[in-house]
Amino acid sequence: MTGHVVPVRVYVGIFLALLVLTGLTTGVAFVDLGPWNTVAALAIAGVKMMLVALFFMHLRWSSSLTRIVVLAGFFWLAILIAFTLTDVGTRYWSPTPQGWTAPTPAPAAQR
Amino acid sequence: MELLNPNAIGGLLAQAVPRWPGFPLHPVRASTIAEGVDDLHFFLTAITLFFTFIIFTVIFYFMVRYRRRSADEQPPETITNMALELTWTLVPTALCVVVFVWSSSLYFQNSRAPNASMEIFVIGKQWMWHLQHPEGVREIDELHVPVGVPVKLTMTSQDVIHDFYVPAFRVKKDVLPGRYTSIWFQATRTGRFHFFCTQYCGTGHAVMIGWVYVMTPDDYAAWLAGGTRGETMTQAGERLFHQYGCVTCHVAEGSGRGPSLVGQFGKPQKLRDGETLLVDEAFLRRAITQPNSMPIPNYAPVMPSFQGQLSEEQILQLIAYVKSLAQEERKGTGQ
Amino acid sequence: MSAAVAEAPAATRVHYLNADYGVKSWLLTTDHKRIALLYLGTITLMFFVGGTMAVIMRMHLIDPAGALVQPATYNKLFTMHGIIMIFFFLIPSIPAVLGNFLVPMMIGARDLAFPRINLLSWYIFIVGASLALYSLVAGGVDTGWTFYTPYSSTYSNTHVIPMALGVFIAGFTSILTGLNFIVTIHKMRAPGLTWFRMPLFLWAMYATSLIMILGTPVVAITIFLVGLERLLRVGIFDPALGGDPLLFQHLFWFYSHPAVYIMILPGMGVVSELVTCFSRKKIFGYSFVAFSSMAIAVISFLVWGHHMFVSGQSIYAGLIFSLLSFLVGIPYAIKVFNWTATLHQGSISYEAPMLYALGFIGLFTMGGLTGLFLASLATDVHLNGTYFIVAHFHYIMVGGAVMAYMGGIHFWWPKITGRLYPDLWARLAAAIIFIGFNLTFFPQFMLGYLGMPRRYATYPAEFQVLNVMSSAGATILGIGYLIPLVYLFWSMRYGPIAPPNPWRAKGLEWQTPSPPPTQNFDVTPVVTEEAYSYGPPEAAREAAHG
Amino acid sequence: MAEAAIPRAAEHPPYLAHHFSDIEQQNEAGTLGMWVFLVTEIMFFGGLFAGYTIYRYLYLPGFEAGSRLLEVQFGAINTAVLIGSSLTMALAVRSAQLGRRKALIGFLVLTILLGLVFLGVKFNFEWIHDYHEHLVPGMGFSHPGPHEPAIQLFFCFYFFMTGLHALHMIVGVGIMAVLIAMAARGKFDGGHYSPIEVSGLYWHFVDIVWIFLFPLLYLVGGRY
Repeated sequence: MTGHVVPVRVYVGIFLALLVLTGLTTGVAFVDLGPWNTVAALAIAGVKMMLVALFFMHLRWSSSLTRIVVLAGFFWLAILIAFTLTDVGTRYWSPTPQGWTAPTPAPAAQR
Repeated sequence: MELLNPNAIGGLLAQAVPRWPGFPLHPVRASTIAEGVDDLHFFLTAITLFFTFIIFTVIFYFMVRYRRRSADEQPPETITNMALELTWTLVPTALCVVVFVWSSSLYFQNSRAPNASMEIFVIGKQWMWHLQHPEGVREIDELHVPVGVPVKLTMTSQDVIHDFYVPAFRVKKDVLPGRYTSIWFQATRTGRFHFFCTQYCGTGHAVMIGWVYVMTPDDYAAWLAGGTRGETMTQAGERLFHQYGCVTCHVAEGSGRGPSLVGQFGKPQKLRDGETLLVDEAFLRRAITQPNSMPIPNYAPVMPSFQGQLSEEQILQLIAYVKSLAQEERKGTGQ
Repeated sequence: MSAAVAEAPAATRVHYLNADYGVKSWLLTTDHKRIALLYLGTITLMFFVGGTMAVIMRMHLIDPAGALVQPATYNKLFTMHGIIMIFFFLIPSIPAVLGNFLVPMMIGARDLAFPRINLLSWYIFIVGASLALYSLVAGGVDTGWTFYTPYSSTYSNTHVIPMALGVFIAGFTSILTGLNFIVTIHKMRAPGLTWFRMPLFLWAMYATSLIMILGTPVVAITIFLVGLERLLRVGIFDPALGGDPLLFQHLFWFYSHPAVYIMILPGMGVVSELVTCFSRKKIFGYSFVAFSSMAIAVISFLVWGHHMFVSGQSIYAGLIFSLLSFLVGIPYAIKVFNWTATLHQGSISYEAPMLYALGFIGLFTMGGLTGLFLASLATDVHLNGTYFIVAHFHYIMVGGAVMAYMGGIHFWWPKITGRLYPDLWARLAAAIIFIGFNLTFFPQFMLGYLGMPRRYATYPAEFQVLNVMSSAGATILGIGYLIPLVYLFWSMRYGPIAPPNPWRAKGLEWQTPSPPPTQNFDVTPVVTEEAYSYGPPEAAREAAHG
Repeated sequence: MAEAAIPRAAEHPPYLAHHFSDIEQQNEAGTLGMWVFLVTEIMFFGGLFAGYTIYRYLYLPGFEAGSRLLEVQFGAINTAVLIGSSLTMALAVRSAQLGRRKALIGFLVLTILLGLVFLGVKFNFEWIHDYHEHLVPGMGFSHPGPHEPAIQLFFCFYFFMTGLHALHMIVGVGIMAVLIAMAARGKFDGGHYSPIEVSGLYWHFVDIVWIFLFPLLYLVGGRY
C-alpha cells in the first residue's frame, strides 16, 4: 500500500532543472536590467518553488484539499504584504498636492 | 467628494438632544470640525440605540410569548425564510456604506489644513510637550492660539510614540519619533481646553497633559509681544545653517555642491529614481537625517547625515529658515 | 440515532475520570477530555489573577489623583491585566477547554487527530504561563499588552523579555490546537456527518482554528523580534536606524485583530448551541450562520488598519481599512438576527446557560454596534485611545466571550463532571454578572466620548463621577464571578448525578453517558439527521410534509 | 460492550493509533497536519519577509549596497547543496515507499551530510567572515558610508532570516537522525512510511524558504 511512487529519472530531471535555474538567477543578477532584475529573480524563485512543491512534495498527485491549504498560505502572506504596502506606499502622498503658501503674517507682525 | 452635506443632516438631530445641566452629554464644541464629527457621532448613536432597542424588545417579547409551558412541548418546524435573511444582510450593508461615505468625506475634509494656516511646532518628549511659535516664543505644556485662525501643528517626538489629542477640537494624531505628523484646527470659542497624550508612553503618560488657551486676536498679540523674546525660529535656523556648514554647499546662487534652497519649499522635487515628492517638512527632515535615501538628479550623494548631531528643535529651526528662503524669493519676485 | 446506551450508575461504570488515578495519569494523559480539564484549571487560575488586577485598577481610579498605587505600578497593572486576560485566558478559554472536550465527541471520534501534540500544547501553555507569572512576580511589565515599539524595545526598563518570551511560547499553543482541530474536523468525522450536518459549534471552532494557524505565527515572530531588539540593542523597529515604528503596529495588529475574533467566534458557536437547545428549535438559517463564521475568519485579516487610523498611517490606507471594517460587521449582524429569529415560536426555558446566551446576544449587539464608531474614520479620530475603546472591547470580550464561556461551562458541566449544579444559584450569578457588567462599562462609553484617555493613572476631576460608577460596577462584577467558582466546585462532590442528556439536547456528545468513557463512543455513531433536529419526530415530520 | 467496532489486535498493526479507524485515515491526517503546519511556517517566515519588503521599498539604495557586501558564490553553492539534499530526501521517501531499508538509510545519511555542509558553509565562510568585517548588528557593526543605517537594517534582516532558516535546518537534521535510528530498527518496513514522507515535506519546505532567501538577500538589485 504505497502512495504515488515517482520514477527516479523524474526526480533527477527536476534536480537538474533546479540547478540550471539557480545558475540562471545568479547569472541574470550580473546583468543590469534595472527594476527587471527583481522581477526576474522572483519569477525564477517562483518557478523553482513550483518544481520542488509539485514533484518533490508530491503536490501534483495529492488531494485538492492539500493544494487549497498551500494556496491559502501564500494568499494570507500576500494579504499581509499588500495591505501593509497600501500604507507605506501612500504615506507621503500629501492630501492636497498644491503648493505651500506663506501664512498670513501673525497679528503681532502687523502692528 | 462631498456627496452628503455632513452638517445639514446631523444638525437637526443634535438640537433634539436635551442639554443636561452639569452632566455633559458631549464634550465642548470649540472647533470648526467639532460640529460635523458630533453630528456623525449622534447618527451612529441613533443607529446603535435603534438596533439595540429592536433586538432587546423582540427577544423579551419572544421570551414571554414563547416560554416553555409544558415539559415536552414540541415547537413547530423552523422554516428558513430567504427573504428575511436577505433583508438583514442588505440593510446593514447599505447602512454601513452610507455611514462609510459620510465619515470618509468628513475625514478627508478634516485632514486637509487650510493653506495659509498659522504654523506651530510641537516636540513630544517623555512626559512633557514643547510647543514653539515661529515668532520664537517657546511654551511647555501650554499652547496659546488666536480664535478663528486655522492653526497647523507639525509634531515630532524625541523618544517614544506620543499622541496629541484635544477633545474639544476633536483632533488627535500620534506623534512619531523620526517623522513629522501634523494636525490642524480652527478654534471657534475662546477659553481653556484640555489636551492629552493618548498613546501610552511610559510612567508619566498620565501627567503629559496641558491646556490650550484660545484668546481673542488682541489678547494673543499682547501675549505674543510679552512672551520671552528670544531669536525667532528663522533667525535660529539661519545661525545653525552657517554653524553646521550648510551654507558652504547650499550656496544661494546654486553654484555650490548642493542644490540652492532658495524658493524650494512647497515645490515638487523629482528624485533620481523618477519619484516626485513635495518638498515639505517631512521631505526636509529626511534630507537632513538620511540625505542619501533620496538622491537628487545631477547632484552627487555626498551630503553627510546629521542624524544625532542636530536636536529635533534645531532641525525644526533649520526647516523654518529654508521656508523663509522660499518666502523671500517670492517676495523678491512679488515686488 | 444510535440506540440509547445501557445506562449503568456512574459510580461503578468506567469513565474517563475514574479510568485511571494518580498525578501521572493526569500529567501524561493523551485523552482530549482530561487535557480539557487541565486547561480549565490553568486558565481559571489565570482568570482570577487577571481579575484581581482589574479590581485593583478600578479601586485606584475612584480618586482622580489615584487612590491606591503609584503611576508606574498602575501601568504594570493594566499591562499585566491585558496580557494575562487575552493571551492566557480569553484566547485559550473556549477553544482549549470546551473545544478540546467537545470537538471529538461532536464529530463522533474517539480523540483528536494528534493526541500527543494536544498534550504538548498544554505543556507549552504551562511554560508560557509560568514565564508570564515569573515576569509578573519579578516586577511586571509596563509596555501595555500591545508592546508598542520603540517604548517596549528601547525605553521600557521592566521585565519585557521574559513576558515577550512567555507570549511567544504561548502562541504555539494556539497554533498546535488550531492545527489539531482542522485536521480532526476534516479527517475524522463520523460516517454520515457531512459538513452541513455538523453542529454550528464545530463551524465556529473550524473558523477560529483557521485564524489561529494563519495569524498567530506573525505575532510570534513580531514579539520575538521585540525581545531580540531588547537583547541586542539593535533591531528592525529601531527609529535610529530608520526603523518604521508603524511596521511593528502593522505586524502586531495583523494577528491581534483576528485574535479578537478568535475570542468571540467560539462564543458564538456556544450561543448557537444554547439558543437552539433551550428554545428546542432548529437554528434559523443554518447555512447563513455557518458561512458567516467562515466569512468572519477571512475578512478579519483585512481590517487591522482601523487600530492605526490616528497613528500616522496614510489616509488612503485608512480609507481601505475603514470600508473593510464596516463590512466585517455584516456577518455579526446576520448571526444576531438569526439567533433572535430562532427564538420565534420556540418553547424557551430559562436555565442558567440560556440566561448567559441571551445576555450574550444583548451585550454583543451593543458591543458590535459601538464598533461602527471606531470603523468610521471621522469619529475614530475623536474616540481612538479613549475609554470608548475600553468599553467597546470589554462589551465584546467580557459581555460576549466570557458570558458565552460561562454559558458553555454551565451547559456542558453535567457532561464533563457527571454532576448537576444548583440552577437557582447559577441564575442568580448570571443576573449579578449582567448587572455588574453594565454598570461597569456603560459609563465608560460616556467617559470615552467626553475625551478621557485610556491607560491614565490620574485623570482630570470632571471625569470622576463616571469613574466612581464604573468602579462600583466592577465590585458587583467581581462578586458575580466568584459565585460560580463556589457552587461549581460544590457540585463536583455534592451535586446530584447527571443523566446522559439533562437538557434533551441533540448533539452527538449527548449520546454517550456523562461523564463519557475514555473512548467516547463504544460504537462509532452514524449520523442520519441534520444538526439540531429538534422539530417533531421523524414520522410526524413526514406526515406534516406528506 | 461491543468489540466489533474497535478493530481487534490481529488487524490492528502496531503503528495504527487507537483513535483512527484505519491506516488510510491516519496517513491522510498526518500529511494534512504537516501541510497545515507548513502554512503556519509560511506565515512565521512571512512576518520577516513582510518587514524585508517594506524596508526594501523604503531604503532600496541601502539594501542594494548591503546586498553587495555578501559573497554571492557562497549563496549559490549553498543553494545547490540544499537542492541536492532535497533530491536525496525525495529519493529517501521513494525508497521508504518501496520498503528498501538500506537505500532509505543511505539517502537519509546523504541528506544529513548535505545539510551539515550547508550549515558549515553558512557558519564558517559567511557568518564568521561577516563578523570580522564588522557587519554583525549588535556586535560592533560599523560600515562608514552614505547608507550606514540602511545597511545595518539589511544585515539585521540577513541575520534574522538566515538564522531562523539555519535553526530550521538544525531541527531538520535532528529529525533525520531520529528517522535513521527508527529505520535501522525496521520501523518502516511494512509499508508504513508516513513519518518519512511527513519529514520530507518539512525538509522540502526548508529548501523552498532558502530558494526565496537566496535571491532576496544576495541578488537584490543586481551585482553589476
